[in-house]
Amino acid sequence: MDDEKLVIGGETFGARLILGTGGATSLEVLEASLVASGAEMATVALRRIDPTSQGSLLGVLRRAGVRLLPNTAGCFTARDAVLTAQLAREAFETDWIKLEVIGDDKTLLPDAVELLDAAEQLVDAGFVVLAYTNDDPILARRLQTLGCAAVMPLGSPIGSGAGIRNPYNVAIIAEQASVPVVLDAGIGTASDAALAMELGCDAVLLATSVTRAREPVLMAEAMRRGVEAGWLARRAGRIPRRRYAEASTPSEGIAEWG
Amino acid sequence: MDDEKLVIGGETFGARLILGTGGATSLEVLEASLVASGAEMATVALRRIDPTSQGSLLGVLRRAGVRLLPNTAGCFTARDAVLTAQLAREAFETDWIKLEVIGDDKTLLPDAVELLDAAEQLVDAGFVVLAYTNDDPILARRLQTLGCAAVMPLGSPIGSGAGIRNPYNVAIIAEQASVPVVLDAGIGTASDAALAMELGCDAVLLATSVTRAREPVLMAEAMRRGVEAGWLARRAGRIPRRRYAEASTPSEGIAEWG
Amino acid sequence: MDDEKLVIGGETFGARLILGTGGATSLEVLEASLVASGAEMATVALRRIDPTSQGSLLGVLRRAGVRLLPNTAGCFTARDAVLTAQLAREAFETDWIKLEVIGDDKTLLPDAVELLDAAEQLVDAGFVVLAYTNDDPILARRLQTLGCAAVMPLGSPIGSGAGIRNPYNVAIIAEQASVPVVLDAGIGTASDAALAMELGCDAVLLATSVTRAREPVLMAEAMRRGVEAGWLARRAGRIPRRRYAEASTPSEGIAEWG
Amino acid sequence: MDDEKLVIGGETFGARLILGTGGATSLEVLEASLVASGAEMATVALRRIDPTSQGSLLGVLRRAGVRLLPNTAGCFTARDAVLTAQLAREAFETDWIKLEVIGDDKTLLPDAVELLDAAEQLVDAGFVVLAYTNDDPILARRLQTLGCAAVMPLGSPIGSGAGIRNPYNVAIIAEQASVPVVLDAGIGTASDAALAMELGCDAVLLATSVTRAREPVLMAEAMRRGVEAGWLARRAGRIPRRRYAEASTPSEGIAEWG
Amino acid sequence: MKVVVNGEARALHDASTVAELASALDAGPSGVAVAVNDEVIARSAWTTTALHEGDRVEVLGAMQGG
Amino acid sequence: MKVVVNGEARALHDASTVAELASALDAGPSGVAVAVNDEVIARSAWTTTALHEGDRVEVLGAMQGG
Amino acid sequence: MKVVVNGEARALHDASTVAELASALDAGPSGVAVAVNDEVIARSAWTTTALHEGDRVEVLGAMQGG
Amino acid sequence: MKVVVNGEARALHDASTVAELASALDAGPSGVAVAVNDEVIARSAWTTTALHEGDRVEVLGAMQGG
Repeated sequence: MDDEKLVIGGETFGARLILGTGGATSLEVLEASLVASGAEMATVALRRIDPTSQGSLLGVLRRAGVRLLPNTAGCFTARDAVLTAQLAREAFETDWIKLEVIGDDKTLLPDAVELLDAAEQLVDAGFVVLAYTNDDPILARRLQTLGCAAVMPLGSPIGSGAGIRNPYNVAIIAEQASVPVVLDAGIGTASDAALAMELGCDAVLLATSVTRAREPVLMAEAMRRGVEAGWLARRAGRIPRRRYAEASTPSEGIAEWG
Repeated sequence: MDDEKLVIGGETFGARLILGTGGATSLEVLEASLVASGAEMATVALRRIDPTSQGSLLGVLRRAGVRLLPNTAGCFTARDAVLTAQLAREAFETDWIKLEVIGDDKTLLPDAVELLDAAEQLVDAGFVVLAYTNDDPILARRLQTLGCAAVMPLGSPIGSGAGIRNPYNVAIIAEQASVPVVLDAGIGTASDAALAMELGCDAVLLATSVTRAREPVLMAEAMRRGVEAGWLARRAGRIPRRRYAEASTPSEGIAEWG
Repeated sequence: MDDEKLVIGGETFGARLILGTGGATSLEVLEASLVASGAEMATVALRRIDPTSQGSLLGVLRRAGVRLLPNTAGCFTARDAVLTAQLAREAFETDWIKLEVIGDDKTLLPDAVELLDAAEQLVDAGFVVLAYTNDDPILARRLQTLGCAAVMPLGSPIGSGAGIRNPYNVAIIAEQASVPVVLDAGIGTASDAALAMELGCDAVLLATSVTRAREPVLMAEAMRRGVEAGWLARRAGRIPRRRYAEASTPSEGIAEWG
Repeated sequence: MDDEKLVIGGETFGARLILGTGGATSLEVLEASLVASGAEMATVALRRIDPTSQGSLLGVLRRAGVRLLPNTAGCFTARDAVLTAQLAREAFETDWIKLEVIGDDKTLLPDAVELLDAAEQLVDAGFVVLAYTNDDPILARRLQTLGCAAVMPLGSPIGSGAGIRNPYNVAIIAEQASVPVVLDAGIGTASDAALAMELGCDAVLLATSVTRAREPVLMAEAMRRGVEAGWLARRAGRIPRRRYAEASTPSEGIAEWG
Repeated sequence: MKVVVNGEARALHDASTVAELASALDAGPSGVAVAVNDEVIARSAWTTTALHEGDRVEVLGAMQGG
Repeated sequence: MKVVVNGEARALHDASTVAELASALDAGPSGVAVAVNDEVIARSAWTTTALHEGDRVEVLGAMQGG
Repeated sequence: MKVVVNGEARALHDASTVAELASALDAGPSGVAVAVNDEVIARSAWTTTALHEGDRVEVLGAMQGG
Repeated sequence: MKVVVNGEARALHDASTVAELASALDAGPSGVAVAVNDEVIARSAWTTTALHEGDRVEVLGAMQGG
């Protein structure tokens, strides 16, 4: 395994699980979840500062030693997303950005047009763009062609926990990609994370499924192993699916009774 | 986790993956797979001895320190299964038996009638019976009532790698069971194994998916982590599935642009 | 189509939809639903008479010209089912019986052991037995061997509207059967009914999905067409499923632009 | 039903099945399929004329009395699609166009960027645009906002017969649409067509599943009924899906035995 | 005498038959079946089948179901 | 003069029009469209549109598809 | 003078700078970014960027998300 | 005498025991079970169990499976 690390934007990661921080009920739980998850990168949002409670989130992330991945959550236009990315660069001193440009409040699904526009601007401005996208293989290819460092198709809507609704599209995206593919949204449980890797994804990004689980730290550990399991299984080369049985015990040499 | 061990027939197991040995291309690969899987129990079949090549399979299993679980694979009647179990007890000095009584060569699906008959005879004869069954909750309850030490519903036909075709039935069996439930047949890849545990199973038994994978040892490791992942995830309490999105990044405090 | 009628127990049916009468909110709605469904057979239960309101259900069924199919709903033992069938024969002057022997109040799933026992007794007593069974191919074969006139596997639990949870098993049952296979339980909507026929079933029996629909008569019509659609589609021989696209418009002769 | 006709581009259709003509093995079979399908609109492609065999396709379509719906199949750019649409208008004297702009030869999936560009140009040029799109709700909304007369999301890749891979997205598109939604691509069999309507689509467009079926005319009839069944079922209001059973036969009044 | 009809106690005059009970319950000429003490009584035997003290009688008819 | 019709070289007499070419190709009174050098030529302009050396002509008609 | 900071009106003394505002808000040495009238103000320019009557100022920091 | 061992005819000297047959087949000290005419012969009884003309003997050992 050591020789097959994940490389995004020129940087190497040992872990293939990326943790989103949204939804954690306390910083203590978040910190323990980060450790349990083994994640080496975690997202952070940019919001108006609250003088009464600032600072410690960054402290937690620094102590965990993870790379910050600011996001543009909540942006509906390329212009807002670009502005948010620029401010994130100022605030967190990183060129990395998880680009989200959504088209709808109810589904939080990406808007292809604004997303492509923002991606182009940000790549031109030197950002390392990890683009949250829907599961459209053609759109994913366009994002890659524009210079995104990773394409991050959804499995299902953000926070829905509905898993991977169209595994075929995710597999097609992974087959065609020359940059890392990160499954980003919809993971509900460990088997979803494993499946994402088996379909060909290079990593999994998830937040709600850990932070809002009944036991977030336990779920963080579950997700870590789920991602590892799926990654190993893909490399191990699974058996084909059959309609009927295929005996695992040979019938040769079976005893015969009178 | 330490305080929630798997107990079957009064015996405690740290591992929740049980390995079937059928299909391994060599004893060396089998041994390495056993180690990678972390299994503490492994199945073995009873066949006519081949004077040219006997003995070493048991050596491998003894070195791996696993409990032997002889099976009655290939039996179509209660009578053959009982006879096979008795011979296995003689040969391997164990009362444990994986009871398979199948009704069909093509599907290898269990025959409820012969299965119940054999289970009753074997329980009466002091065997620790782990009964391979289809995913029928009523049949599973009958097997439990007869005194089986574990019920082992299939996910899909033996060796098919088709995963868990009816997750609802498996979940119902697990909900109702007072003995351990082992998913036994049909697992194709790691996410299937994780799903089995998430559905409520206490363990997973698999053979073909490891032994006939392109890289069996890697797949054994994948399965181990998949089972752990699913087991942890179930205990962690997953988020509910939703139709629409649920923002993981709050919209409060979002910047407003002119 | 004319030359491929459904034959059960020596009797020929033009319609492949059988209507269960349970759940209808009024006899008027039931009568209209029967007409809209095109059904030629309908189930009826046997319950303690209510002196204030007897008689008219049979009137409705007679006016609709359908064959009565009494059921043994609510029976948990072979003995109760046989007794119920005998009483039904007295009451309705028919040897036909929909044999239900359930093992559980919550799932209403069939109990294989009691079901087989009852089926054998009823066949011996000259009944035309249509046996409600789970989706176990081996059990279905046993019922057929015992002399049942039809095997009726469930798609999912009675009244659940959950569709066909294991289409593979239903297809295997249909492939192997030499008597008609009737999908009986779990149909929720018209596409489920069509799917049942496409999987190889010879007919569909449903009640709740019509009687408890918002508009029962409309749904009865929908189900009729769904069954016809699936039956036609199966005979028409569907195209194979492909992972990728297959152009329906040829690329030959496409214009070329400068 | 009479009072709920399908209206596209101001025109009313009694049939909710639209037939694509690609793949038919002969014009005779195509003509019979058209009749059997009940379609009132059929697609036609524009290709270099073949002096040896022209003319009769239009004759078939005219005899069948269907509205012509030229397509832009094979176009990869907005420019080619617009040019093709203009030529189709000249050739077939219709403003109606099925707009396809694909991004990939293997998947034939739509390219959102070129598609939107072409749609805008064609709407501006007075065309009645029926836009073939992927199952992206945000893209569908954009097409609607541009003035497309219908949005036509795919179920799965053209000609794949893989059915509706992401029913959730199709349902979301239908919920949000103010113009007709036509499921256009991927239908394999009648239950798929019924499901499309149940999910909320207003019509179904299909070609390969009929023209390449073993018996195209029979399948055309199956598809007609499947669409009707799904349309009726949606209006009838299906029962909810349940995990467990819900008895259709009441337990009140059940006999009690000693 | 007392019998139990469809789960409820009922007083009948002595020497009542199944036919008389059925008639008292308004059971029509068809669509009804009777069991006494878990034995099916054929309609043809209703007039000749006497009921006895303590008999459990089930009188069953058609109901929507299935 | 030489033009390219539907991807194949074709010799035409000088001053040929689109209408003449269409006629030579047996294009019927409807169902056919023509583009010259990527410009659509309306049917009403066929008789007045002259072709020139090197013109790329597409003559398109109905085919099963979609 | 009056400015709008994070959506709320706030009175500042004349000639206030971004740096002074940030300090008043307890913004730490890192993790905070400022925009004035939709323009990003680099931290290096905070001390030299004066605020003016009516300016819309966004002062943003890290929050859990994504 | 002739017996059938694992489906194949085999000649044994008269008065052979199960133990002698097992030994001839190189059956080790464990991991092997024997049935004669569908009856399980416990290992402890191998030396005292004589074989007879026509006996069907199954000598079974461990094989990968399940």
